[in-house]
Amino acid sequence: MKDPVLSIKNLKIALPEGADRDFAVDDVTYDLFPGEILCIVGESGSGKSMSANAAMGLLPDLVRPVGGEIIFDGTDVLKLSEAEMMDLRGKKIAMIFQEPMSALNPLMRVEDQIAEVFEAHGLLTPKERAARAIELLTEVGIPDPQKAARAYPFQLSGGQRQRVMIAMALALEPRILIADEPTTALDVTTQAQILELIRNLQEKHGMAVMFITHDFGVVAEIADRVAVMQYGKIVEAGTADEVLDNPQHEYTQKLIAAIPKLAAEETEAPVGKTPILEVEGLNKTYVTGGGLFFSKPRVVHAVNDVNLTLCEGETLGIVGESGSGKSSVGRCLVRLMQPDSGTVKLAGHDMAQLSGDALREARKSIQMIFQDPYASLNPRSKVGRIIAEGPMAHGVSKQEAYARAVKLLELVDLDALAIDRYPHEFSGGQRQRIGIARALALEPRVIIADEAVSALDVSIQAQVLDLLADLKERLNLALIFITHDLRVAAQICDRIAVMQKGKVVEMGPAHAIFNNPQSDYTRTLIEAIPGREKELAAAG
Amino acid sequence: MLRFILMRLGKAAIILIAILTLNFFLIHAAPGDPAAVMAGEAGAADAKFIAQLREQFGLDKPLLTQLGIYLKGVLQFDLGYSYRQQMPVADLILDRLPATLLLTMTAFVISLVLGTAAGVLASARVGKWSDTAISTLALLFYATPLYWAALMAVLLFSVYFNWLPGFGYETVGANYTGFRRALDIGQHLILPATTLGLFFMAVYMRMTRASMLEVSQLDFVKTARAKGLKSGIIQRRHIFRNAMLPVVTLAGLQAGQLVGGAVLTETVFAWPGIGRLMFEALAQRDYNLLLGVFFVSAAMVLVFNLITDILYRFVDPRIRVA
Amino acid sequence: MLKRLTLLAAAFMVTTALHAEPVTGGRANVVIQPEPPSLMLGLVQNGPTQMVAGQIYEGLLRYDEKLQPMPQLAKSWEVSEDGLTYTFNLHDNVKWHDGEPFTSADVVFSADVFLRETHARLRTSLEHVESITAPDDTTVVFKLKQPFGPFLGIFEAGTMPMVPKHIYEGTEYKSNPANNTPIGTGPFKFAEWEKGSHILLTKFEDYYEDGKPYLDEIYWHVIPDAASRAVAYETGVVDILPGGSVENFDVQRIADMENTCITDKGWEYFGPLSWMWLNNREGPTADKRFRQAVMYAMDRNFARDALWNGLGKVSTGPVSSSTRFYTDDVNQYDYDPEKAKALLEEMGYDGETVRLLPLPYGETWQRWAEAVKQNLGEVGIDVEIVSTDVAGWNQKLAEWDYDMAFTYLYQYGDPALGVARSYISTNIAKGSQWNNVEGYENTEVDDLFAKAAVAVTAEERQKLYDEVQQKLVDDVPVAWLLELGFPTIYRCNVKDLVTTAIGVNDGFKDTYIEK
Amino acid sequence: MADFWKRFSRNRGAVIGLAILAIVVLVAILAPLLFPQSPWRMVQRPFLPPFAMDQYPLGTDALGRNVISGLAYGAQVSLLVGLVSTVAALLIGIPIGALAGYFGGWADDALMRFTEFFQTVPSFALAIVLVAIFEPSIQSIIAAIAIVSWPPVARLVRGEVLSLRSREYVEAAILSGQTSLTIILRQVLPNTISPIIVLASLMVATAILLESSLSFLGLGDPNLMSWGYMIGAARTVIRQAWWLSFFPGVAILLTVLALNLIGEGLNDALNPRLARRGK
Repeated sequence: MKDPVLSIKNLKIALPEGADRDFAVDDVTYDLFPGEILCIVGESGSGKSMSANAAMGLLPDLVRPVGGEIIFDGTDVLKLSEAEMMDLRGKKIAMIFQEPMSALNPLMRVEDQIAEVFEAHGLLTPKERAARAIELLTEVGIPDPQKAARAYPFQLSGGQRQRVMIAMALALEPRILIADEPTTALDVTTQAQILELIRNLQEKHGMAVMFITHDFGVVAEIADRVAVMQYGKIVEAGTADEVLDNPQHEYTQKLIAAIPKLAAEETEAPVGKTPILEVEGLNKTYVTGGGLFFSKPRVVHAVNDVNLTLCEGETLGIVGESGSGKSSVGRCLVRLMQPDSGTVKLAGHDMAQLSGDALREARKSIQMIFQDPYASLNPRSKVGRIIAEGPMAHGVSKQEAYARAVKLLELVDLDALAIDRYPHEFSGGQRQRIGIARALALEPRVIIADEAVSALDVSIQAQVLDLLADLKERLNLALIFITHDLRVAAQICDRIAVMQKGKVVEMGPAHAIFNNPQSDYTRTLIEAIPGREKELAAAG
Repeated sequence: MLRFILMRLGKAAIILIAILTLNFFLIHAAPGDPAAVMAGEAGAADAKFIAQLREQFGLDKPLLTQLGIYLKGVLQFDLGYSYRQQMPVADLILDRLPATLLLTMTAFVISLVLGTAAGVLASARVGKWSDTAISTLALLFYATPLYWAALMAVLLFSVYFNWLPGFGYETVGANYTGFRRALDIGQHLILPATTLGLFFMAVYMRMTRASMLEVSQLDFVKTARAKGLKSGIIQRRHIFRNAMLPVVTLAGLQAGQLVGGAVLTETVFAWPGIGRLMFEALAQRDYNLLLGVFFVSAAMVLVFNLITDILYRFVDPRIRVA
Repeated sequence: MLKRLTLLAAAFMVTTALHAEPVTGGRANVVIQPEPPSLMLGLVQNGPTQMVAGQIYEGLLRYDEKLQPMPQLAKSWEVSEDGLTYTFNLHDNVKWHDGEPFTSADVVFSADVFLRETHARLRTSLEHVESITAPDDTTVVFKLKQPFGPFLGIFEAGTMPMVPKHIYEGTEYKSNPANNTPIGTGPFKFAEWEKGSHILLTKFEDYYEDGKPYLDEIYWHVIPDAASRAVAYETGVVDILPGGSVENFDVQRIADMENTCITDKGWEYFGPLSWMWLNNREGPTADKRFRQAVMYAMDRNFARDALWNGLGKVSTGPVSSSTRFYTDDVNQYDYDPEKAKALLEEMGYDGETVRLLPLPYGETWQRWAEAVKQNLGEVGIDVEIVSTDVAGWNQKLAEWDYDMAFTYLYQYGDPALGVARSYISTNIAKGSQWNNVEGYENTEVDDLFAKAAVAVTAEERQKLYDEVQQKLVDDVPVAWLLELGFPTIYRCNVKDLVTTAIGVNDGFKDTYIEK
Repeated sequence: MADFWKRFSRNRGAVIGLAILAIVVLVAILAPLLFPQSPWRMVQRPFLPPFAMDQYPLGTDALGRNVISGLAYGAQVSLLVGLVSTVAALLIGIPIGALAGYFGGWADDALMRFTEFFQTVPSFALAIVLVAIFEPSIQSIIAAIAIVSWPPVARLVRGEVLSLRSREYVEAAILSGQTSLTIILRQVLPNTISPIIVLASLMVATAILLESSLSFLGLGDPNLMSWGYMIGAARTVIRQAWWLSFFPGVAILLTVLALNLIGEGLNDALNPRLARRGK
């Protein structure tokens, strides 16, 4: 075995006072070898990106290393002066970040930002820098590199921006590339492309890559070796195959088990069941710009002639990438958004054109669960009131509404005492349960879950999905489940509608969609699911 | 770009007319009219004399007719005639405008340059004594009544030390010309411009400091550091430019408001500007003149807003292209 | 036949010549405050306009400090014995600033045509005039309908300025562009006016009095701020501060400076008298006892000392002591709060709030209102100060919307010109603040004023005016305050600055600066 | 609440500010007890310098009135005008901002044009015109200050409401059948309260400055002793009596400073996320 290019030994990083624990990283030791991709994997708050940031000398202000060492090139980088660190950064160790939106300076052209890397290390003439920038952009596979070089970041898509970041990182042929959740903010197809790019570049340049992620699917796609972190400690490390196929630590096992499996079960077709919700010819266009002073408006067809049917007791998944219009459909159904045309028949009555009291009444039967567990509960209301407000608005007495709230809390496995507490006293998963309780308070027949588990860590996600499935069964609900995550869709949905650019490109039973996709787009989507190949291989 | 400017000018014209209309009604709601004031000044007057003046000034017509006549004039770039001062309003304003612009623009530049410089300095030394000193000074400037600062400055620098002239636009009767005159005006300018600039200097300082610190937490700064850039370059190229965006917005607002807001300074320093003119016109119900001053100062606001927007488009590519 | 009274004025030339030989040349730096709206004295007669334009335009006469007429454009004049015909003989070598000759036709045009239209105050006096004629180029004859005692008092520049007929005849006076470059016959001509900064007048070389004026130019500094004006004097930027230029609080300090002279002369013609209008129509002020109580409650000596720097005099009644036919043989209202309280008790004053309108002319007046409010408060009168600007103040007075209101008025040398107007009941009319604003009605007083105006001899007039003063002081239609002293402050080497009853308003003709 | 105090008191400046303000408030309340005589009463010779007589530690003014008594009564006026005009500005600004932000569309357009319009009129000049026209009195001053200072409130509230209205809990409230009014009052506005409080504390400071500026120009309520009036009245005699303008100026400076410090403290305490960023 070769000598490690980076060696982290007994690293301890202290958090500022008042944090939930004393050390972000507690006695962590691992090596990074040349030419390998090491994945550091963990849930949010596990401290997975701290050691990498420490190696770059880029820790947040109040967070500082208090013990151990990080050996690079035979020296402890923790002991380097700022000037020496500057020489190291970008030249020997480069880094890319999670948010391609904010990681580029919005006011500078792409080529200037790339050229800066050479400038920082006093290399090349300005002209050569510009030429190199084009070469790099070409290498990372940006279409029309000349044009991209002249562009400002906001003119590029998320994937392109991440490619620009990679180009910058590659500029000086660093020995180590640190990738801190580089694909988390990207759509699944884009993610697949970026992962492939990183893999290819790593092979071509023989770099060592430290890849930080929370997603085991991604790990399966890219990792040579894996280190799993929990609460600032490495609980398990090994080759990708060892860890994924045969996890030793209980926590790793739990995490892997929580990943929704791709194999959708074959369910009975909803024949004979009565449709509860019928959507026909739904259209919605956005007009942006314009207004009082006659600027030219821009029209986006967010929902383009969508037809759906939802039967009692059924779960319909709507999947698609960002901008596909899947959320717009959901919002049109509950009339948080006014559709331009089309009918939304709820138990036979069209509610697309209702307004005022009639709409309020109709909405009782169709409720929604939201994505963000932090933004979906009013921080200034107690949980009891949050749940009871709906019934009270429909004339239920306060006493009765609160009594029902207590019952609902129990239904979602929360303590009844919760009614007197504020949302901020609960964790993300608990908050999502409160959100579910609120949706149930009006005794709806249809629930629309809009990315309801996307913001949750994978272990919590599994619990919430179980709860939803359970409630659906017990209360005979029909569920529309909107998600970008095909694994989740596969696990929970009976039928799936795939959306692209406002249109439903394919709809059918879940197993049929996964096993025998009819449209090219669906196929691309499914193939892009990280870890799919490995899973298929494992399945046999 | 041209289309954008034209559109903004059209919008500005509508706002201007609205402002004129509002002020027209406001000023006519006030007790007394210029005829009575002028009759009063003549030392004696009878009702017939006043009626004669009113007829002459067109004040006997219905209010809406008067408004119509006035606005029609304005649309033809005629701001009317000041009967009180026996001069066309435009001439009166143009007489005074240069002094006001000189004062306010100097104050503006002083406050912007010193304020942002101090803000950058403070942000670079967060928590150190120089940051504390600058921040404290900014707080003091922020809380000091402008006119009081002006008075104290006169007392100290003009009366006590006798370093700088304490009033006026230039040495009266000295009849300097050329460079000597510019120097003289410059000396007269120092105290009023500085005191007028104090408050906004504080605002810029605080805003720049906060904005610099905020931007320095953003991801792209981390990217820049990861490239191995020197912190000086990061400060200048990455943080400062982005941090200036809100400052530019504020500066545009301030520059516009300064013209109408210099009344106090002009009062204390006997500066022959628009602010004084407005105050006098108001007390004498010199309707056309007052409306004219409002027209000009509101136009200033709109012009500076437009300049800001254009500048902003220049600085921020997101707005330029979108 | 007419017996001619000829008043030759050569004697006055002698008095001014008593000083050392005048020095020719130099510039007078004078403060002007506020900036005049216009310099066309025929159209605008407010204080600042008259002060500057009084050097540009001239009247037929000037007046000495005893209010005796002196020659100006008229070198001599005669009055017929019946007091109905006034004949003026003009200088024959007078030129307008544009070189045109000045003739009797200009006088007739000015008095009979131009000023009758534009000059509200003069117009009233001219109602006594039957005809104005010009028998030849240097003679003008005014014929009156009936005798009018003060008639010889209306010929100074501010009251009857001579305007050039060749420029104004047949034009729209107010919008004549020549208004911006005034043309007069005075010792100085208009040179330059930078608004907000200064007005420059230069010597008129063709002036008809040989050797005059002595100064090369007068530079009027517009400094719209009292404190700054004081600084301007201290730093030597200006040499002359006409009355009212600096706040009264500053007068003493400046007067104490080296080479600084101060005089309160030069206001005799105006005889500025301050008082509070008391609304005689309604409220507590309708009660004579209340008005008397106000007189007793006010510490006018304190006001004079604290606010007017000890200058001026506590007024005894409606006529200023410098005005003709003044008498002090009237009831005296000394500061006596107890007496005031007693009067208030007698009338049964119930503490009703009275509104007090200060004069919006600056700090001194504001302070004065505050002091009066405090004085009245101490005898139990509840005063609320209503503050307003010049226009609002005019309006409120003209509409009688006040209880008490500060003011000061000029007397123009004669009770018939400047006093009667405020007390006679025929002068009660809304819409003006220059008439009987207080609403005082007393037929006896009306009669006395009417008789006194047309009485031919001075003795006769004195008797009638004594009587009317006594009656008015008893009734207190308004609360007289002070005869105001507006001190002119100047460098002592500026000589002969104040030589007439209107002081600097027409004084620069004689002024010279000693080196 | 305890948490609030902890965070507030961590800002040393804020605590100092609170102490200064407490003194000012106390003096204002106790003024009639400390100085039973009217501040307008002429008690000594004019222009008595400070520290010359124990009874009149800050001297007397041009009419021989007790300066320190004037300062005490002036505190009442400053605080009253500051508070009431701010409340009035909030009462105008919050509904306009809330309606514009919540309903969007043409209502937003119209209301924001209206707001923009008021921001385009030079505000101090407008205040002067308003006070002059309605004649200086405490009511007209408060009204004028409120009229020129509500636009920032409206913009702030609109911005907050705009971001809150797309918050998921607001959408949940819509789905649960609550009326717009209920949603605005119960879901949206309570969550804008922190920035509003911070802004309000700064507005009180600005209002005090505005009132003093108006009084300085002679547009104060002539029956109330205020700090700006004292400075304005002293301006012409500044050379012989510096103390007449000096002390009231210091009083304004300290009060406004105190309010600003408190505003910062409130910001730290109420918006901890923002505060941390600024540190």
